[in-house]
Amino acid sequence: MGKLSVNLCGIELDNPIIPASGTFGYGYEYAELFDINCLGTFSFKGTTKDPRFGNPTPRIAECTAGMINAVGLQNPGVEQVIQTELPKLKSCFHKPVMANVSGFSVEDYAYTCRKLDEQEQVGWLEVNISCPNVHGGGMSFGTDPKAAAEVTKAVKAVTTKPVIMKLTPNVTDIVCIAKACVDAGADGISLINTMLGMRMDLRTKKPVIANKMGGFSGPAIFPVALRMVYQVAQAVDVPIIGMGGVSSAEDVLEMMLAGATAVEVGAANLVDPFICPQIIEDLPTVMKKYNIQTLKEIIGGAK
Amino acid sequence: MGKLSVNLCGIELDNPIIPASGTFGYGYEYAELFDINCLGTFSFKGTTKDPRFGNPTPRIAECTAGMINAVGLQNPGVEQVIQTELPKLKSCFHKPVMANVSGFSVEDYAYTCRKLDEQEQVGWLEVNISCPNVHGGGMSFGTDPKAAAEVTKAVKAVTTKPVIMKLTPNVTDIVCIAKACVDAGADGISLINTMLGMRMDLRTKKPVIANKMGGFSGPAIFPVALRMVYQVAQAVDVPIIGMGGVSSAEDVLEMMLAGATAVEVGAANLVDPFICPQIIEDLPTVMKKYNIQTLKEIIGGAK
Amino acid sequence: MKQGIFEIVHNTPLTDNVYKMTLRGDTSAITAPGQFVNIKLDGLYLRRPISVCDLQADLLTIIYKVVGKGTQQLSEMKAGTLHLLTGLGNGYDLTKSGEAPVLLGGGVGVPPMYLLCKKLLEQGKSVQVILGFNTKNEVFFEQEFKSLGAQVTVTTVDGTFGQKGFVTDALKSCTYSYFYTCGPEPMLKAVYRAARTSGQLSFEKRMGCGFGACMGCSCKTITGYKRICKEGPVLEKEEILWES
Amino acid sequence: MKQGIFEIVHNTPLTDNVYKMTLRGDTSAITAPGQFVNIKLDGLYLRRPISVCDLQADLLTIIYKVVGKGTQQLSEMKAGTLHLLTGLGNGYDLTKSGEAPVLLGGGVGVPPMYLLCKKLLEQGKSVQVILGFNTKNEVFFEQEFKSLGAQVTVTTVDGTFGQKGFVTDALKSCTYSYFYTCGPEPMLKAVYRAARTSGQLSFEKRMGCGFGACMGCSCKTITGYKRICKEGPVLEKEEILWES
Repeated sequence: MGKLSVNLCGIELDNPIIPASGTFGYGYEYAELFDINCLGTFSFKGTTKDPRFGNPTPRIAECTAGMINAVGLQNPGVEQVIQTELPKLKSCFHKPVMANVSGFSVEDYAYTCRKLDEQEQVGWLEVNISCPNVHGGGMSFGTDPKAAAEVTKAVKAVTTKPVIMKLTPNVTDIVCIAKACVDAGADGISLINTMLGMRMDLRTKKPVIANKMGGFSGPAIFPVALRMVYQVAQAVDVPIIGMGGVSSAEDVLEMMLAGATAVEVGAANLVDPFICPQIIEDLPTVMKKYNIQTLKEIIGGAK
Repeated sequence: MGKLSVNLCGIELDNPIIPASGTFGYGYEYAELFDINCLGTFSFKGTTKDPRFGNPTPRIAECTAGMINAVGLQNPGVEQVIQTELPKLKSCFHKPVMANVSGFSVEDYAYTCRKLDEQEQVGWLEVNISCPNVHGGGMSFGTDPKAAAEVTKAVKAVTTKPVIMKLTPNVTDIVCIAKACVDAGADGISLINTMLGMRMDLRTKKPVIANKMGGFSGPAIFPVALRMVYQVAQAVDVPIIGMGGVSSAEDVLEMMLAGATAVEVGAANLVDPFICPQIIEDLPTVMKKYNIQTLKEIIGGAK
Repeated sequence: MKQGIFEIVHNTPLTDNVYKMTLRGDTSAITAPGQFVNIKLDGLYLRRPISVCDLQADLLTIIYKVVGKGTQQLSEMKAGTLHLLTGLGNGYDLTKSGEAPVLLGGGVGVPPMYLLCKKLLEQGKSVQVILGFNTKNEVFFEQEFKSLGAQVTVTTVDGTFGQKGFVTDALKSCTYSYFYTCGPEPMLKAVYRAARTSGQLSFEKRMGCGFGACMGCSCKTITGYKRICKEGPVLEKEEILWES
Repeated sequence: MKQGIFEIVHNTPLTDNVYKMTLRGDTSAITAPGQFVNIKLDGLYLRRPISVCDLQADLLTIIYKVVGKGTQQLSEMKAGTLHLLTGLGNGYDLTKSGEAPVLLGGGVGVPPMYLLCKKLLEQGKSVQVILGFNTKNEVFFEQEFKSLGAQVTVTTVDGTFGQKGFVTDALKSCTYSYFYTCGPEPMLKAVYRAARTSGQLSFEKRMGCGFGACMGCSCKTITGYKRICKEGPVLEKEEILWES
């Protein structure tokens, strides 16, 4: 157990650095660049019951210190992921991987999570409840404590591995959503997902993104993410994965002080594919600078 | 009527540029730097019924592309503002000014707005409902449609001038709050106020801000602000003042395309006190670049 | 793909808003014409993808048009270093060219044709090049292609230089074994329709990462979903599905 | 207050982490010792406030300690220009000095004492200066004060240089008409308690704008609420209310 190691829902991680879902594919694009086994783990591309192409393009807009994406959960569907992606991944990643699951109905979530729970490569299920609930007027599951709890219960009922609910920040009261999930049996909470954002194209006088709005991520959202991680950490007793604009070892330490047990790195991977190994390399030096012996000791340290 | 002029709730502005409350004091600090009559108008320091010192220091934290402040509505109270600040302002600003009002009870809001409504220098009342409702468990008025409507009604009942409700972005559904205000008689909506954010000090292992959390503003929040302005513009028929990270003439155009009739500039004033005159000077050139003849014509142009 | 720091050797305008920049660094990851590099610029979050125009040992040449903040900033850099991701995208497949391929480049679609032309000539092919521009003062690189030894036709929409019309007009009077093209989508579509042989087309899309991780630039093809930055930017004529 | 572009003339270390930077530009807004400038740095949102150390015609000297990103970045600038807001804060009031004022500077509180010392000497005052540091390798500017013609005492907490102890220890054996001081808050509090005369103290607080607009650096005083950046940073002994 090194000074970087943390324990995430019963599984020991060599370090708390986890590339976030949607920025790391199913791992092997990055495996061409570096040995991805240096990571704590990673959260693979958001997977749904059926294959999805996602939204029309343009799907990307640049912002100050961040970007907007409206990919729309493009993925080959859970069957393909199990038949093709996971075997490919096995060859380059030898640690438990985090399976990121999205759905458009409670049944979707349960079905996909059950399938992935059966895969021995999978260590955790990260359930993204930011998606619109087609049976709930398209309103996101993650904005309604009842819907969030429902998904949690349904997934817990059909799985054996730790279930981590991934929350959207686009809510009035993040704490009440987090509590609803934990009361419904969630083993962990990860936050924040992207913030709903928009940009206009002054040439066309239209939104840059074909879908008009999209998910805003990058260093710009870090202070909001940190605040929500702190608020949730004060309210629940399960491990928290902090994310939102994390781009440096310093950011990781702030997240952990706020209460995060592990930290996901998202948009930063897209700008610098080597950022995660870099952060892992930088952590000991930065810890030394701030007199931190082990990462475990600082989790939730800022009161 | 120049090509920059817009009409805000019945009052013609030479241009849509309005320094935001809390970043422009009561005007005269800036009047030492430039003729503030070049502005469309400005929204003066948030004023409350009683004098306030505000929060303990540190009140400021730096962020990537933005800052957090937890000033806590420091102001001399409405009586002092009327007796001292407004007369001082009269000597350097000859346009109707926007009176920004905060309160901690519906009665507070009504009292302060009534007093300021009587001042002939005041052109509009901008009512900041992001403050905690002391009779409502400290929850912000602006996060509850009922409370927001209550404040709006109470203020409208005792005033004659246009009432613009300033909304907090820290909500699940900004549209329902905006509608509640408009249904209750609001003459305009201004958004967004700051986002709740936080930073940690790695040296002290504590939050940077004495108050722990504070209001996050700056270019970082622009995409969220633009999205909310767009959403509200699709839903209500009253004029909208767009704000949140605006720092350039291009940002102003994006805000207006999204549906803003006028645009407030906040944090940018604190970094560059000459930014507002600069934007006003840049607008014609940037408009030309994008083939825009008059600003009026592009309001809500992006569908 | 490789990450590397490149030194700016020179950066000079070819027209009012088109610039040519030569960079020195590790170019070993660049394996085919039609690939692109992704450039990090101070103060901008996303990298800027720009296609490879020429390659000589450790010298990389790119040509870009000033269209926004990023390219504006790039055009103002006279010296210093840039962080690049190199060897991105599939690039053109030269093995299918046949003996007399035709290369059609439109506007900023011209640069990738240069390295392609060079490579094909090295293989002893007889290469015909058609370069399309809107008007005379936008024309660039005609001489460079000629000095390579290619047979060059320039078209301008307004007829102020070379042959009046579009690249497809020049294509009519041309016999060729295969085509390679790069340019704005309307031009690609026109070439796709006009071409009498098989060929390869290079597409442009707003990208996130540029190396296949974010799915920002996906498109549908007859052979399945493809990422313009990874399985593209070059697609075979036969697999293309036009969105509109 | 004025906004201006300043050229970096030189930027050299005085100790391991304390730097002296000289800038050339329009210094006309700087009217008193103890005022500060607010510096815009690329990639950082808020400006960095740094007190004025010396002024000669269009030459401005500042001394800063590397404590974070901003000062780190500043320390790495060898040339180029900086955007400054100048003439910020009230500065010291020289009219109250009396004939034999004492100046107490601690650490990075030393620099503003330099211009103050110079001005007081120009007025024919007999100036005593007490400079406090933690240890020998942190000591700077002793000679500079001496060359001005002041009577200088240096104290170090560990006694590795000059007199062992705090500036207040050196103050005991000193006769003075008035005091001026700048340094970390614990030192200011100690001086406040030890001083046998009236005087002025310069405070430091995390600022937003630095020119009185944002109320980020307010404090309570006996004479009312004050903004450290506007009615401060210099406060009179008699008006101070210690928060803790």
